[in-house]
Amino acid sequence: MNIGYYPGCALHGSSNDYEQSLRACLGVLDVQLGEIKDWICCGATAAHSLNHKLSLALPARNLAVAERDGFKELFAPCPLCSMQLLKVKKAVGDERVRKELSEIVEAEVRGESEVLNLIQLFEKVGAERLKSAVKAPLGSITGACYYGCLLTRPPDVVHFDDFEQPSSMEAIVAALGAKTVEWNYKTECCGAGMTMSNEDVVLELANKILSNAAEHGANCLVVACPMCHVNLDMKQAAVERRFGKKLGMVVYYLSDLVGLALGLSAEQLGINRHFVTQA
Amino acid sequence: MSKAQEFEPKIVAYVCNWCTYLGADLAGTARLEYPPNVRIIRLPCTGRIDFNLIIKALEVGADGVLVSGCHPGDCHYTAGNYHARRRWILFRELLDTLGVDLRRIEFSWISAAEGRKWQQVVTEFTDQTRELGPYKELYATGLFPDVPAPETASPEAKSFAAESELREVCHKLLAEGTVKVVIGYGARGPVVVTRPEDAERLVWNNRCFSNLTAYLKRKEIKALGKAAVIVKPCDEKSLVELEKEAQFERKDAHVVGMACEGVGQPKCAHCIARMPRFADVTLGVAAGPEPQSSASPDRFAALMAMPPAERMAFWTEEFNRCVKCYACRQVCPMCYCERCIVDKNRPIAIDPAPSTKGNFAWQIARAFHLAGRCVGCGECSRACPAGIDLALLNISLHIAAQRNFGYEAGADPKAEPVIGAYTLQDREEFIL
Amino acid sequence: MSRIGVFTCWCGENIARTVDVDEVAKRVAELPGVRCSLNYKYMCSDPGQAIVREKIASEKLDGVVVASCSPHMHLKTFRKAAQAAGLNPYLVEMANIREQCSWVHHDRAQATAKAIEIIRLSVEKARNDAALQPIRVPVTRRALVIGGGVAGIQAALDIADAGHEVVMVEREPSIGGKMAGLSETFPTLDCSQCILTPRMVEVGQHPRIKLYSYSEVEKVEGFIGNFKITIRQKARYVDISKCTGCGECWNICPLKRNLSEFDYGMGMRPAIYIPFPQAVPARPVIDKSQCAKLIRNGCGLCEKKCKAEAINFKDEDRLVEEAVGAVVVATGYKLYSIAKSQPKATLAGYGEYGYGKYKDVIDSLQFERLVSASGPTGGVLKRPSDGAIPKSVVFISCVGSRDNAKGLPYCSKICCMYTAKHTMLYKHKVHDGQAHVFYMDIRAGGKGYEEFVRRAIEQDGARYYRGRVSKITQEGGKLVVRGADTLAGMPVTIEADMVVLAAAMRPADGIEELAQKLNIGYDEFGFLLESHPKLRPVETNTGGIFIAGACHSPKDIPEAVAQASAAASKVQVMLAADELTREPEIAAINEQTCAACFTCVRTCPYHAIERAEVRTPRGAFIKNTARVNPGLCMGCGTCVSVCPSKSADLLGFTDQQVYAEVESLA
Amino acid sequence: MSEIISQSALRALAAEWIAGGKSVAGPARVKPDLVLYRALRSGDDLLLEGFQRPSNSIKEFLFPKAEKLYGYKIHGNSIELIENDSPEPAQVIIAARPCDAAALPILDHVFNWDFHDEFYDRRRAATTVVTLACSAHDENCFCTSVELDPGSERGSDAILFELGEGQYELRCATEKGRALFDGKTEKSERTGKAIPGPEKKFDAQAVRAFVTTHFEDPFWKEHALTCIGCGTCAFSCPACHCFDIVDAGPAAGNARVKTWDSCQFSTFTAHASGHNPRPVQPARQRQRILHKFAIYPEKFGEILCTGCGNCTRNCPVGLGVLSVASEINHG
Repeated sequence: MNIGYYPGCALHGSSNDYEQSLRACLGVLDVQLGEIKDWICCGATAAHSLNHKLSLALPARNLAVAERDGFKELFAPCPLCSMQLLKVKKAVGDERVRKELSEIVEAEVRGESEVLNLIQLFEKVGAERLKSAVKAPLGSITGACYYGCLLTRPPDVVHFDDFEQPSSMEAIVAALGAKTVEWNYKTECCGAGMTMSNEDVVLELANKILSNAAEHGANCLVVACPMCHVNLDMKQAAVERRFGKKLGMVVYYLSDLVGLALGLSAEQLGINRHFVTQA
Repeated sequence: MSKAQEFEPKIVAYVCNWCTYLGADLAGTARLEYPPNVRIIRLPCTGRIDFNLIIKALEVGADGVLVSGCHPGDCHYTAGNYHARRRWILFRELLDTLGVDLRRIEFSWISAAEGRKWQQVVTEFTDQTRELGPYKELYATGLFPDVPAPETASPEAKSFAAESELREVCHKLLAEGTVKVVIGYGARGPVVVTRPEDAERLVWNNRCFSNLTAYLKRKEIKALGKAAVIVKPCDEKSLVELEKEAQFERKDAHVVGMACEGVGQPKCAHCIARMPRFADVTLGVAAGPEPQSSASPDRFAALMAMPPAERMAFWTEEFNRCVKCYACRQVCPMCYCERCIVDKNRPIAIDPAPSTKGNFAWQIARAFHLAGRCVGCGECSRACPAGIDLALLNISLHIAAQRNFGYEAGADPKAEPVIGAYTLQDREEFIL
Repeated sequence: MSRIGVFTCWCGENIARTVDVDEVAKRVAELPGVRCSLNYKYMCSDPGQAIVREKIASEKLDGVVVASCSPHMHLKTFRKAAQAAGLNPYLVEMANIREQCSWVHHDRAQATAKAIEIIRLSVEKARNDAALQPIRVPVTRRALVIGGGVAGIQAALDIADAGHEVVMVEREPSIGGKMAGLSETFPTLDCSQCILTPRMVEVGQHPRIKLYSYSEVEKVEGFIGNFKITIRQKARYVDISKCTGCGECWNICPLKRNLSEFDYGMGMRPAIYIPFPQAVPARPVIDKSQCAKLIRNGCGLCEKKCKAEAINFKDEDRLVEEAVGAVVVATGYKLYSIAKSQPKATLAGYGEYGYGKYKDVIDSLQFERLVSASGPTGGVLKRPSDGAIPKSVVFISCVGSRDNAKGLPYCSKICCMYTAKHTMLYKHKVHDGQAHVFYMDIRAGGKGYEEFVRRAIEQDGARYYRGRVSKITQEGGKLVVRGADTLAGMPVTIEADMVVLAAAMRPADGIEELAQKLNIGYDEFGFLLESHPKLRPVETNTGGIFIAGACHSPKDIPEAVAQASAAASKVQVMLAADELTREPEIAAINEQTCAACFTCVRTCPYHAIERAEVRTPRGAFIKNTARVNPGLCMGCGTCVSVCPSKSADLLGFTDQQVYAEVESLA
Repeated sequence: MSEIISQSALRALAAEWIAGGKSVAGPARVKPDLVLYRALRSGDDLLLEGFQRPSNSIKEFLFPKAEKLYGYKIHGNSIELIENDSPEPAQVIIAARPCDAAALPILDHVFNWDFHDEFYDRRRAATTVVTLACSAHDENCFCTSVELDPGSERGSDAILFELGEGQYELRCATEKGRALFDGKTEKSERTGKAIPGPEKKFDAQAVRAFVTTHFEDPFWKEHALTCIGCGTCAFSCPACHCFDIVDAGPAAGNARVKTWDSCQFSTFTAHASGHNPRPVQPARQRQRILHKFAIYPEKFGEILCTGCGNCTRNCPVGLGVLSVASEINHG
């Protein structure tokens, strides 16, 4: 399976551990990631609040490039990126907009290729296939699947799962032989947008999420978003300090768990580079 | 633009009483301003809006006609608007063939709740019409565009082999009293034979042009008793439609079908019928096998290739020659009304005088009344002493019925006629 | 030459402001056939009508044009006036120079010119008007009431008490509808069943009411005064003529753990059951999806046990026909289903409330059952999850209502009131409990309503928060309700034991299909359309069919009952005589010129045109023709357009009239 | 001594007349197989050879297919009539067939015997008819059977005889004709003459005798059964002159209009009561022959037919005077 790959800024920067994990486990599942040529920033965080057209044009170019290179599917591991791409797909439903964007980015934006987030990618691989590929079932793991804000929202753009009570990640984790918990903060905001600007809020939110997961008996969190990972993993120590509690909640990328189940090592998957690791 | 300043278009709006009229009322209640050019004529339902009314509006000098009613599904009378929609589809095709500027006639669905849409539609339509200017092109003459005239060969009579067999069969039919009368072809044209010995007068040759089924409707023929009618495969189709319209019952006539050997008429060029399908008896051998598909005639293509204004000029020239002799109507097997719409003088729907307007109105009515019914026997064109190729109009509607509703007159006795039926899927992309 | 009188109305300033009514009157006086032309401040007023009547007499007018407002407004008014003056009402036309002229233009000159043309057009029509006589149609003096809720019951009893036979069709095994399931009613807090069940019994025993329970309307034919209704009696596997309602069967039935529809899943019932003790008829029905006998030919205990031998496992649906003259539709409502996936895309659901996920998040009707003395808990409020008494309950209003994003735009009207009621009922049952209410606005218009809400807040201490709830989660044993108090301007988090969602009101299932059978209109939400929102609120656009209750719009009990009585009185008017008169503006066919192609027969939406023959007085056949059934024709005129020989015409909108109108624009 | 004129000169002359404000009508080719008399737009429009005869007749230039008698306006309760007394422009009909020209005297009678049709007379006075003698005849021609011939000057103001090489001999029959050609011709020795007419195809007197004595004869029913009841024969006939008077409503400008009518129409004699004295087609066919060979001759002493054969040529079903008359003659 050869799939278009749009890493976005995070995976080549702060979250390169995520990319490492992806490439490792997808390698085993022989999913080739064809990184699209000279991709640009998707404009997720800032563009839409400054200039609507720009916020469409940036992802539109990436989509156009992917389609030019003939990718039927385009995988964006960061939900912000995938949401941006899906925003374009929605927008180009209007032929006039499609033409205009195509002119701006000087390439035909067709908006036909399918945009995949991490969960959808594994759904494409298929639960059955995963099951059969599992070498080391994750019996010891009880995960709280955390979707965060953008995997399922805005619903009329991403059309993914039930945006209030999602369950798709659980299905995959279950396929790996791990347990999952029903908890309350699956789709709450982790405060990523304020990581730099207002730590207090971030810590407050992160605390709620981590604690609730723990209360529901999870021994780790599973995420599919680099931002979430930053806030829940990197900031976890600060949370513990601020609220004077010990959490020690490992935060896995979904791909980490898949990798582990396929028998890869924490090192191969870059899990050792997380801040919170198994005690 | 200067034209816009001096010219104020006259707009006639035919609207239904329950949706659009109330929508217009709502626009009033909500004080939504729009140009004062429109004159509303209230009818109960779009179903009541007859195409003659649209023509009449143009005749009285409307520069634009707006027709509006309830959205599909909203009809106060459940289906009036569906029937209307279907007629509009066909009518627009006819107008287009005539070269009428379709921007002059707008159709829309406006509900009782859509005061704002009424305001918008009227405003835009008025502005557009103002831009287009006075409808001068209508009935315009002076240009003399050419449409290839059909080849109307009237060759030397050459008898076909089946002639003698035909005479025998008809002799027998009369002699044995199976029928009282035979409607057939004679040396000069159609003949009606009542005595067995006169069967000798019957001919079967390349000059047997007429569609004899047209005689079945005539009182004085009916009065003679059961008739045998001689039909070519093309003529036979009219029997199918006549039966659907309760004008003809198989038991009333003995159909003698003749395998077609061609009569060198324009219609033959694009006719695929070679063998009769429903005849009681079939005689002769067809010249050549049945072609698979019928091409629409080149002269129609040539007509439609012209810009609308030229088409309009062409038809004006043609219709100016019309003397209202009604040969087109009288030869037509499908024109069987005892009182034709042109003969109705209260009200006068169609100016009975052979004036340009009157001739347009007449030919439009004739063609449209044949929409989805005309079987393409081409007699109207052949009979016209002014050499007007009237069949072109029928061809346009024949094609329209096929393209839009998959209906081909005379092909399938079971198929539901086009007028008087509808489907929810009928197209309406042209309706605002 | 005709003698038309034109009466131009100022409508106070409404017309006169933009239209120069004096100029109009002057110019119109010169129009062909106009005998007199004058204007007046308010033509529709008594003095105004008096002028019309006087002129008709003094000028011997043979036609009247009133240039004022929309005919939908006052045509009837002036037709009556004309009739009073001895002029056939159908010789009156209106020129709409208000809605379609003075109100939509500001340029006085243009508006005046247009007004004159509009009037000329109407004058031309009037000149070609023909005197028409109303059509008389025989009436079957019986009525059909569809739906046995409080509205249907009220309508049925009113009509029956007035002396007419009533056929009532109820889809459920028992009549009573939603009201039968309510605990107490606002604003009086009297017991719902206590006031309803006597009425139900009345229906059951009324000599003139024929009740078809567990039945549905299958087919509707005919027209006003003469409907033929086909009713489907669903197989209930119990012969109610034999059954005594003793109860042996449902007591012995071993399959007792089926969710009770009547309790909205809050309670259980056997496979053979009566929905609730006071059911009318008090006869059971077998749920064939549950009964062991019907599924796999097992059990059969009830049959053995039934002394009346009323059990009939061979039972099948039966179709019966009833002839009626009028129909009252009272099919009521259902609740907006809050579960995630909605049938209609616009209804995105409220997953954030965790309805269906958290057992203790329930809707308002379920709550009614939980606090109802006749409910599954015998009136003790126990929460569904563990049966514990909830000490803190959150009520959320406008769930689905007034929510363009994912619900319905309209206000369900009764939720504010029953939510206040709920807080009281709760408080009265759980004295140490605390009720919290999240609301958008409190809409308490109604006799004693506002006071009622105040009581809930002030006496029973319900806490009201003006704001929405963003999320409900479960933490520990608690439902954590996070919302906003927009008045205090801060987020609120409440740990509750139970949450009650005031879900929006929607028309009952199958309303569209029924409306189509009856050929009546409904809006985008499925609520049935009245003929006029103010002046004909219980009529539909189809003659002889009336509406009552929540099938028309969200309503509380008093309103539903009032509307039911209104519908009933309309029906009584209709059934008061053996025949009724119909508008004569219908199609007519000139049988002499009809070519008998019968295109009109194929076209008529009402099957009101039939094939017929013209014969001599002696009966000799002359010709075939199409013929209109004046009882069925609704006057759409579609036949006119398809008639090639123009033998079909529409009285009131004849070709003669319409051509005159168009040609007046030449 | 004769005077001749060439085709080119003739065309030039036509052009000159047109330029001079005269309306000029003559044969023109409308379609490959259709020649009609019609208003010429130029001298070159004029068609002089290569066809038997136009399918219409010249009567429409004196007795138009639709003629406004007067217009009307309605004010309040009174009606104002607007007379139509516009002067007729001078008009030349060129290259008319003798069988067309010969019909004019017939029309003159009808429109002037009891009532003078000012509209017709005005046109007639303004019209000059230049006839072109026939140089051929076809199976439908029968002028010789109705006391005419291909060279007849009846109704013509001038007549042209073909000389070949595009030359014509001109003979002026009236002052009007003379006025047109003064100084436009050349002197010559050559004289032309029409071709001999077609052999007599029926005996008009016998036909007259038959129709006056066989009113109820089954013959009518038999032969007329195939008549479809259109107006082609009457409308293309140079001599048929029946008209109807119709009101053209506001759409057509509020006018009372005189239009051609045909005795073959089922509505021709239909009464308001619904009664129709000629209820079936045979009666109508009989009427046409009766009128042409008996009624009109009784009144005006000549046959109401010039033998042009148009009715038969144009009839969609091969009827027309020739067919009927010869059937009467030879059974």
